[in-house]
Amino acid sequence: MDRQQLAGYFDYNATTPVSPAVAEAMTATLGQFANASSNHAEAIRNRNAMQQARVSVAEMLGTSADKVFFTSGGSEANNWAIKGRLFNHLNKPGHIITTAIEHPSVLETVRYFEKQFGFKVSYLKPQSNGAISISDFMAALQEDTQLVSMMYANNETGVIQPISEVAKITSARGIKLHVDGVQLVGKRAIDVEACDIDYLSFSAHKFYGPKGVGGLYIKENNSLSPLIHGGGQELGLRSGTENLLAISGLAKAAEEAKCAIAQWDQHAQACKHLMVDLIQQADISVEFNGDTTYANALSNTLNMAIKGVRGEALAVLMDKKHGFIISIGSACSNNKQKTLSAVLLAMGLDEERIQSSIRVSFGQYTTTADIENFVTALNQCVKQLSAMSFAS
Amino acid sequence: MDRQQLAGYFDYNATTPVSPAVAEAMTATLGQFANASSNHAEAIRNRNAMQQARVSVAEMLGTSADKVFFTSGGSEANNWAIKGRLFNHLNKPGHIITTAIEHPSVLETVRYFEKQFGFKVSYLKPQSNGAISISDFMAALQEDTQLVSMMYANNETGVIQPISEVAKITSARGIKLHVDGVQLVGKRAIDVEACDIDYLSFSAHKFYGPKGVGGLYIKENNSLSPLIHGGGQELGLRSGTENLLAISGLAKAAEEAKCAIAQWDQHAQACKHLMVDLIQQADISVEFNGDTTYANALSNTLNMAIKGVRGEALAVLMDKKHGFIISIGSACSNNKQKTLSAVLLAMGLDEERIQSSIRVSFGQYTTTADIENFVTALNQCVKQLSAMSFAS
Amino acid sequence: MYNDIIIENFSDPQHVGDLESADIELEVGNSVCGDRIRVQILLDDNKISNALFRAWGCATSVATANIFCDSLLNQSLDSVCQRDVEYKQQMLGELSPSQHHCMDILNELHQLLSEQRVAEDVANG
Amino acid sequence: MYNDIIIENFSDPQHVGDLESADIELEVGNSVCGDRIRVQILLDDNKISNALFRAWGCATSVATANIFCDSLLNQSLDSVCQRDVEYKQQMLGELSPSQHHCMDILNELHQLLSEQRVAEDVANG
Ligand SMILES: Cc1ncc(COP(=O)(O)O)c(C=O)c1O
Ligand SMILES: Cc1ncc(COP(=O)(O)O)c(C=O)c1O
Repeated sequence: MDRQQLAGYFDYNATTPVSPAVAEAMTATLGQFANASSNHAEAIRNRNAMQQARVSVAEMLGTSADKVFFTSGGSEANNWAIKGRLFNHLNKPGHIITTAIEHPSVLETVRYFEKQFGFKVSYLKPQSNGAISISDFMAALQEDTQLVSMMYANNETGVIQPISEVAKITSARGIKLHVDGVQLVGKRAIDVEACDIDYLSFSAHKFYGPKGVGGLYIKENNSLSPLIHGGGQELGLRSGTENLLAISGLAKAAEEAKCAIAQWDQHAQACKHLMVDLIQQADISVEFNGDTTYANALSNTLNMAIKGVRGEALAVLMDKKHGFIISIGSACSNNKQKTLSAVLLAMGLDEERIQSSIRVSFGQYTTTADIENFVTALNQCVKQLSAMSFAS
Repeated sequence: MDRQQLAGYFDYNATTPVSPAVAEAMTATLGQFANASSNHAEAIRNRNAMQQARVSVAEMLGTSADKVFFTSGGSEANNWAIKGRLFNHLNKPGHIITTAIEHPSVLETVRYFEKQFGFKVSYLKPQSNGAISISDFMAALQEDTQLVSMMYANNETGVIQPISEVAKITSARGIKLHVDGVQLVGKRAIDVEACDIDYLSFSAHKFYGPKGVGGLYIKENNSLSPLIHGGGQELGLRSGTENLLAISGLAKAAEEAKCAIAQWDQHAQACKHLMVDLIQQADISVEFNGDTTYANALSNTLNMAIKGVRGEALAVLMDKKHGFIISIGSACSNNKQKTLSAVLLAMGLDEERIQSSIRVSFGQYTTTADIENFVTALNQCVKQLSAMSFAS
Repeated sequence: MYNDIIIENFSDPQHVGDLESADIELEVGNSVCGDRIRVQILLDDNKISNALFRAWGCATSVATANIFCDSLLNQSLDSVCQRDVEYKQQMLGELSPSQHHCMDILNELHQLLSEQRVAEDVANG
Repeated sequence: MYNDIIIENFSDPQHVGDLESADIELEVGNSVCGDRIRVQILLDDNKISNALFRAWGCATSVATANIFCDSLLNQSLDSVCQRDVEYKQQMLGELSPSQHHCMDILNELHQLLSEQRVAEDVANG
């Protein structure tokens, strides 16, 4: 790993680098080509490796290996949970509850059922702190609610949603609950069995594993149709020749996460505190978007509006002048349209605030020195952009 | 690559080893973690690499990059083509033509539409030579035929199907044609534009690329709904963070295939001839299942029934005593059931013949010496098993 | 998939063949699988002095035949017929679901042997 | 995404500021994006002797403002107003779709300048 590249990387929520141990595990697997569904010795060794990987992931999630199903990533897992459930209900389309702050792989999928097949959908808006309120959730429930799909932690704000409360309600009423855990898994410990979740999606590349692999926890595997039919892999629920290479990377990432998750989280929390302190010392005028407390938000994420500058311009300057990579709340998309973050909009923020918002997310390779350099650069960039702007 | 392992590997149709160049390309990509959908320099470099990969695959297929869409493999591509098309027709389910010899990722998908959504399906049976006849196909066409899904080459027999004739008919009638090209792509040159194919599936691990990646050629990209909705990758048709690692492997495999395909094919054909000759010299009593001529079958595949032995027992003996890996036409599955190859059954072969059938498939790493050793071992094993059996 | 006991007994079975004059002959067939096994047994003073098989079937069923023959040598019919379930299970080692029918074959071989012994006792008694 | 011309002109713009007394002042705003640009111009004998801007907007629109100011220096109003489409396109370099609105901004700046010149001609004439 290129230390200099990592020093400037503040976009861990978009994707993470693979860890050295993951890279090593994958390099070692690259030559092991036998088809894990065949029956010769090498194939069986690969099948056993698959099973071992399933155990590693299960241990990270607090469940057993037979409830872990591998997919090509978080998007497939989200699509699968929703489609695998709702395609069984097309003859009697009912009501779905989701939120306005879901990842597009949930939102677009739910919209597809709404537009194409006549399901009714409640898109819950978060409070201004970025979290869905339980009373709003309760109010949205209907007689024929067939599925609830709610994320565990939001990718833009890091705000953690009240999943355990929701799960209590859905399980009491016999409504299936899908949780997009992509941003939480690998960052906070999770015990999926203790919580009454029916389906939980995760994605390796958000916690130092490779892209293109993830999975779905499925509590009752007869509750879901396959999204990918075929040769019967993954207990017949997800077909396709097993991608042992990627899965070996996922497994190693899961093992590392299981061991180090508390330590990573503490480190991230320390980085976050430091960043907030330094920003305040630097006298940059910021407003944080969404809750930033430990209990209510991921430790590695800060979403903030910086008064008087455009987030997009700030991000470009941070990148081109200082080599820092961040994400933004709004981008130009074409002449007729701008794209304002749907998450920040749903939180009720106004256009100007969204246009001046940036998302900073860090991880295990971020050092406190990186944080210091980051804020120094941020301060310079904000000053430079402010100086260009109209005298206020 | 382990030369000894390759020497005994006669199961290339199940999967292939990654080539050294593919492994190298992937190793070089392992550290390039930037999200190809982001906007900083590294991300843009990765996005450009994705585009370059698309060009490489397009050149192999004889089309342009904008018609190549990446997936997590052949199974997803097959599911996508069929579901992406038919989910648009649920309110008016019509007629589907497929064959009884398709891969389960087609067959199970089509059955799903038949059972769950009331589509009518014609499952064409091949002739005894393993190929579908055009007159059977013509006879199956109906007024409301909405989709034809037919494989290019069969995975068990290697028999090539009359796709260009079928394509002429479907395109004249405005019926969409999906072709499962997984076994042909990388083995025989293909010009997907010259042929009037609407959707063509392929999978990297069948031609020395990694598992878990493949794609779909789509002639008109508004003709298909996404199977995986979400963030809008792949022109909005297949969402999910781009798996550059696997795609870099696919691209290298496509480049190698484009250059070497004729050479590989000649080599395979020579191996096939040698094997047939040696088997006949060895006086092993075989009957080949399906056509074995160059024009009508893949050069790397031989499916044969060996009189008087069980294919399964033969495969185990070849593996355990001589280290040769082959596939079989029938396996015990449990006390109540045997699994006879659906492909061989559809060709009208009887149970005894199917139970004594093996599939041998080889590739670029197979040497003529390997072929010789293989037949020597085969001869020994057949003799040993025959000697155990009842005096005939 | 195939445990070591199965592999060894299948790859190099030591008890293949025909007896010129067998005291007992057992024959089992699995109608689903098409497996067919014949075992011939030679008795010497109520002890089994030789046992040979022929088989057409899957690897595990061939191995089962060989294991069975091997287990008979120098045993009394009595002791063979008294084998319990557990004993017979460990004869084949761990099996995957697709191999369980060979447990049935082994049981059937024992069963047939018991029946033959009774028949012989009756005939001799 | 951002070509080198845009990056350079955005990262280190040389023409930011206010003129004490400008001869011409142009102001454009993009209602969709919320971009706002003001350009002040000083004339010396019908040649442009200085041009400064202020901007609130995306990186490309800031760069556009700087590129525009830079392109004015020592030019006659006539020559600036005669620039054709092609010329203006190469001023910004290759743009991605999300940056095309900056081409509109550049056109608008030229357009406003032409109008002002006509107004001045009328005033002076
Ligand atoms: C909350 C959330 N869900 C789902 C996804 C999709 O996961 P993947 O990129 O593995 O398809 C992402 C990230 O891309 C995400 O942040
Ligand atoms: C004809 C055919 N189609 C589809 C597939 C599925 O491809 P994948 O293993 O990449 O899912 C295979 C092989 O597994 C195949 O042989």
